[in-house]
Amino acid sequence: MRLIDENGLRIDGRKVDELRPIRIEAGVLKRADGSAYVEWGKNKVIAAVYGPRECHPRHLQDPSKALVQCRYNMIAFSVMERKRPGPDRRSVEISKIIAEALEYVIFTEYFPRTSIDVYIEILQANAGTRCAGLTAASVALADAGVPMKDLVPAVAVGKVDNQVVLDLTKEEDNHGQADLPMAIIPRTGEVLLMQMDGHMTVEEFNKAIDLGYKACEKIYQLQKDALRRRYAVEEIETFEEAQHPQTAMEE
Amino acid sequence: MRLIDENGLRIDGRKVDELRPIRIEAGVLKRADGSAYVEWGKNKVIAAVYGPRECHPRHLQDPSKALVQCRYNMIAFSVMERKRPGPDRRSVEISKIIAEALEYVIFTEYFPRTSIDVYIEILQANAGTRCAGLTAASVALADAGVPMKDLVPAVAVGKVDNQVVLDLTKEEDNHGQADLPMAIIPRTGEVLLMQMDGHMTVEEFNKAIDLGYKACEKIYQLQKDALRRRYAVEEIETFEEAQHPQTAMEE
Amino acid sequence: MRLIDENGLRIDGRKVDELRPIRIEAGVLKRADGSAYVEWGKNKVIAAVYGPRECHPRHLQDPSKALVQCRYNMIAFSVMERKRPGPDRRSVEISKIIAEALEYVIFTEYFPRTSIDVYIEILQANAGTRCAGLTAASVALADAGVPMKDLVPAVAVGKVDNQVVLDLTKEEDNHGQADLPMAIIPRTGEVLLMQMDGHMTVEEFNKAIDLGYKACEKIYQLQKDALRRRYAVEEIETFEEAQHPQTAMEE
Amino acid sequence: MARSVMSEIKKDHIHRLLARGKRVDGRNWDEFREITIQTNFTETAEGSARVKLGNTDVLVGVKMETGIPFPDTPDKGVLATNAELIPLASPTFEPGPPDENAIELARVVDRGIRESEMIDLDALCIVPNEEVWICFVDIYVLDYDGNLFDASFLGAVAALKSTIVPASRYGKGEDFKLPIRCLPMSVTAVQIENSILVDPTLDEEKVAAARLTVTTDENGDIRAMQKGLKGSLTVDQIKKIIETSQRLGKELRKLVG
Amino acid sequence: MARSVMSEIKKDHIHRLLARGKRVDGRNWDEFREITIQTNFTETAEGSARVKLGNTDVLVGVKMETGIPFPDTPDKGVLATNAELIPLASPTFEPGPPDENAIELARVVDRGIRESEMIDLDALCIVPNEEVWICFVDIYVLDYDGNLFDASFLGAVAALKSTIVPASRYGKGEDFKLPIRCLPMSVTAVQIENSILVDPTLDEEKVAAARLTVTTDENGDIRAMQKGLKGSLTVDQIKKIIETSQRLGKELRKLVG
Amino acid sequence: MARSVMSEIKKDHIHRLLARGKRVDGRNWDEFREITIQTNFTETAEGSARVKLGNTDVLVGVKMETGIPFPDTPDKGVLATNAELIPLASPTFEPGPPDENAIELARVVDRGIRESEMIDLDALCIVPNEEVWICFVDIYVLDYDGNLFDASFLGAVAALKSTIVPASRYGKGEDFKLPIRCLPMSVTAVQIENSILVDPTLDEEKVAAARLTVTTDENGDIRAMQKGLKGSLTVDQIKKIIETSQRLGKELRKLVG
Repeated sequence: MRLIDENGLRIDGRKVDELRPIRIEAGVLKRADGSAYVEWGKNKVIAAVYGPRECHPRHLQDPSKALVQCRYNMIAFSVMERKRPGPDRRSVEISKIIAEALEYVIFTEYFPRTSIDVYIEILQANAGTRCAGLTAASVALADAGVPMKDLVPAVAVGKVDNQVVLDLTKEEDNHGQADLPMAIIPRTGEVLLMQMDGHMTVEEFNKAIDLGYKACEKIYQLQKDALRRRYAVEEIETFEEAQHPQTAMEE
Repeated sequence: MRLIDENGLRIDGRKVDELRPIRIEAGVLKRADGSAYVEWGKNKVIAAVYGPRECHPRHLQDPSKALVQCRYNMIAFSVMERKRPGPDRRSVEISKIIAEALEYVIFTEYFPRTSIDVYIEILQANAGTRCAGLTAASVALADAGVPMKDLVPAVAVGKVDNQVVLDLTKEEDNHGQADLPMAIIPRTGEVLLMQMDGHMTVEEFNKAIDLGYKACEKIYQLQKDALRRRYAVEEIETFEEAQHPQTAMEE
Repeated sequence: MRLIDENGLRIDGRKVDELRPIRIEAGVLKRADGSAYVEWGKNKVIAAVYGPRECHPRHLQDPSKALVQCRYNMIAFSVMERKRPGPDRRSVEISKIIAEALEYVIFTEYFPRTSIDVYIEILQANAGTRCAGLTAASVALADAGVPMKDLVPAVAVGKVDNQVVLDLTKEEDNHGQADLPMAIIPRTGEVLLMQMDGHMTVEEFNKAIDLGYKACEKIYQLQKDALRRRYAVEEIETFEEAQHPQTAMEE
Repeated sequence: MARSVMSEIKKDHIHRLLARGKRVDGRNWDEFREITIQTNFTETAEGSARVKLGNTDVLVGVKMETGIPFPDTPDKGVLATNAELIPLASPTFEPGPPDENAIELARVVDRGIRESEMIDLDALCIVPNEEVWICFVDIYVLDYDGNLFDASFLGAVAALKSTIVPASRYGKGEDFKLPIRCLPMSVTAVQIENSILVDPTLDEEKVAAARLTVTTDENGDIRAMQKGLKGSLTVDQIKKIIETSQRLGKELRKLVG
Repeated sequence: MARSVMSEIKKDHIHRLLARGKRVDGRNWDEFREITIQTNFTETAEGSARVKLGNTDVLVGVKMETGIPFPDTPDKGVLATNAELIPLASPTFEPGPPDENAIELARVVDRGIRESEMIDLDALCIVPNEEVWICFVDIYVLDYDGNLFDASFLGAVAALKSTIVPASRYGKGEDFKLPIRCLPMSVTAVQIENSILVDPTLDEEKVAAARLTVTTDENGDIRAMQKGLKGSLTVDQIKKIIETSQRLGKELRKLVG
Repeated sequence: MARSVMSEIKKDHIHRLLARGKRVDGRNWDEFREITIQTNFTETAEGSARVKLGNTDVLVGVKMETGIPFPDTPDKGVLATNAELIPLASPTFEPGPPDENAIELARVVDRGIRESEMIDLDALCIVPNEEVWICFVDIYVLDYDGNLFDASFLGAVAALKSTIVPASRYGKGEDFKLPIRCLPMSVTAVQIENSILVDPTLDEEKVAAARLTVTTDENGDIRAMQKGLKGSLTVDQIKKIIETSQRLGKELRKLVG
């Protein structure tokens, strides 16, 4: 199966260093303290944040900082073969590494004994859902007003037909040679999430990292744009909201 | 299938009242508060003790004494047919009767509100694992410095080819007529653990009990020897340990 | 399959508005604070009440009233095809709606921070078990001395061979057209439980409700009779009980 | 939901308005909130619908698989309905397997679809006794502001109506539309101090004494009912809700039809 | 049962009476409480028995199904025993899957039946390697006043003895009585301050140091034993309990035979 | 591990030494602890290895069974990796099904074996679409003193290399050595205040900001990576760890080869 044609174009017409179309919307849910929706190629992802709120069960409370918990979940019909509801081993691992990545950027020491809960639901999946989910989650955290060092853009780089390629689709992932999801802090360039499986030489790895950084910068802009749009809208709505204020604390 | 030959010898060459080779080693793990390793024929068993330590969850705390908990577990590849990880009904029952037997010899009233946790892992199984496990557990308790009335040697007696026979192997157990695991307190002769399944007349039972007592005395010596060796070694190591002391409480 | 013959009689010889034979006995268990046994046609149901007692886990405690919890359960051999032990989705739903119905008649505000636990075990099932269970449960509550607005009789009405029919058997339920379980407060006529599945016109529904009310009145009498018999017996036993008093609090 | 507590101020507000025949959001007692239905939201599903009922947001998807029929219905397809109250949708929803609220929701939706015979299950038989289509209806609540029953039911009906059975993917001939025989509709109302309110918001549900869901078919016949919450209804209230369900069901049906 | 606490007064009472060789309810040390056995209690079971042992009340049912044999016994039926300590029976029983107490109970009953070869499992083979009868023995404790081991074992034996294998329902020929080869009996005693008491009540179990259950067959041979509780027995005590089990087993057998 | 707390004194000690370029146990930053590998530890396994990495002690076993292939790889054997952090090994490990730490460990080891194509899964096909060999790799941690990733990976590689497929026991011809194509090696390092330390002890892991595991093959190519812990790495640090993994991987390979 040939995934890149003689003109260097991929099955969906993209160049090797081109992202799929990405749309980010902040503040899409009423009940959550913060939320974001991301459409990324054929991925559809929604993220919600609750907290800082009282941490249950209590024995998990940390007197020095907030606990950051994450649940990444694929809904039953987000993939071609129906996924039985409930966490599988893959989603447990992804939840763990996303929580670890987010904890670093949140000023958790401001909110001792609380928990900050991040929920990521994959409504439609087409490769790259952990990166789309993490991208959405940091926007949702900002939407919830949780103080952070920076937003966290994420993207997967891969290897297909012996070429290093940005942002694999499901087809490319299935028939490709390597997958390397990564997330960074744009302001400092630090790497927060990195996994790899497949086969890459060190040279290919170095090239992949470069591609990933450039893409993360673009995604970072989209994240900021989404929050700016949300903020602009909010100013208009503020008066109305003030009439019947409702906070999560009241629930 | 003939399990005892015309000379009264068993498939592995033992006499009917002969134990398999037993090797006991105390203090084999660094992290646990006490531990022991037992090789008993083709059985390989490791036991660890944690505690007395804070009892979780709290509602299990007993204000008058320590709670003794035991987990007996066979690892996945300890038997020919892979055992799916996690407790099955057999291991739940064995854990219960081992905990009950150990509770009687521990001075639990010295440590109110704490728990003393005994973990027994069967690394390789060949009949008699509960007895090997209990034998290892009481050595591990002593290694942990938990005050006890006595050590608890245990052994299974059985019936094979219409004869009462000591310390069955897996083959003898599978094709035998009865199995009778027992554990005693050597100093007083009290019975702490006793189960039986199969078919025994009362006369055979009486003979079996006698065989079991004699074997328990031998196992008791091996337990004490293991602790003496451990103690001797420890004296040598003491100085070094004092340089970087490390206790479970710090974890 | 014909379920009503030319004389308007059903397979078991009943008329369309006739109940199956019902026998109610209060106070059938020693350990429970209150109990009742109901035989209703081929249904055999036992209900027990514990409480008001301390509510576990604590975070479920309500400082303003008692928590009413219910567990409806069919035992493994209560149906022709063995039911695997443990709650299935059907029994979770039934437990919920029975608990909701009972909560309304109990003066829960008298017992803040406690729980009142109702256990219903279906020992033999033949359609109408949730109604028989709720009928038994309110008698068990009265037997436990829990103050209530009223007893709660329950019955199912249904539709069979295009006729509205009272108190379906398993055969009628399996081949019938509709099932409508209901429970009322006889003193006020309020409806506490109502479910329906099948196909009914509004006229049929109105007719069904009327049938159900009349039947509930009869069941209400049987409930009161059972408690009167229990009370009469208790007076005789009182002296003896006083010799060795035993309350649930002591356990 | 046991742990959800409401400020006394908000409760009083609802009660005071109701005493004057009004609702907090200005609706009539028999008025639904604004409804939007987006079908084919999820491409990976054989059918799907996202329903917004005011601020309540529910996504329902249908997946079709082949499998073995139940022994007592060897020539019928299988309907399996599941609901997930994911913690994303509300601070009172907890992770884990469906609790009693999720199970009740799934079972009430399932009964409405099953008892109205909406799906022609006979047409979903491939080989009697051996292989049939299994129709999984999965309900995900994304944002919870009351009346999950109607939002989920509307989503399920719309998702099923849009479902294409992927027969070719399974080597079972050409794809075909899921055979639908009718469009049942469910209408839910609550009783608060003897007032009846259709399509309750979350705040209204919290102060409500009783809830009744009535599912009717195109003829106005009753196909399923479920009373809920820890309070009572009078027979007259039940009859009023049934009548309302028949009437509003017709309006709702137009949104899907 | 870990959380069950007993008043000190009641404990002292038991101890003081024992010191004078007496039991709270006036029984001799080797005397069972009143026993009633009602077979065929549940029509939906293939066999059943409700046993009352004083205030202890246990219902045991047998269901027969066809299934695949275990690979190592391809020509034998399967016995599966389960016990449920349902919360209806005691304030110390909690809902949920069987805990260690329920598992121990089920396994001890199972061993007594299995090791005595009470059921002719060979006769429960339908087609070797392919299809055999599976015999489910389900124990439900309804009222808990001690000595669940003997009440359950008696119930299991009586239920099995009354069992009709429903072969015709499964298209496997005519119904037949479950083939029974013998009637094993279990007798349980506890040790309290070196006294041995047969058939302990719940209060006696709570103050007991050790428990021993001995299952014997018609010849008085031992088929299964289980020591329990957090205390010890001497060999002489064990021998005394074995002898008592043989003797009382004969009496119990008459109740079932 | 969330509950594990470390004395401030110990933390300071590590930090102070690191500031002077030293480790508590005197090792260089790129130095492994003493390693011992005992293969064929467990006779009941088809292959096994007990690995001690300093005080970390891990037992890995391989069991081979026949089973059905995955539909998307009908002509390949199946690899299934599981890790158990049993409470015997650490006061912070709790009984119960694998938690997120155990699952991450198993999945990272699995990826290293799978992505390096160490096992020739094609050679484990018996009948395409019907029957293949399933290779279970079970990791048991016996004593936990840090760097479970490398100890487990080394154990898995050594156990697999020693595995004999028990074909004769399953009536599938003669036994044969599990076909191995290469020996991948994993090297793990942590970042503590911008120092990189290979093969961290438990104390070092507790103060570490970030962890990176890099699995390389015999050509030095990267086959799997996993960043962990709640901190960050710079790209230069990542590149340094990759280079170190290539270099030390060669040394480790000699221990197994």
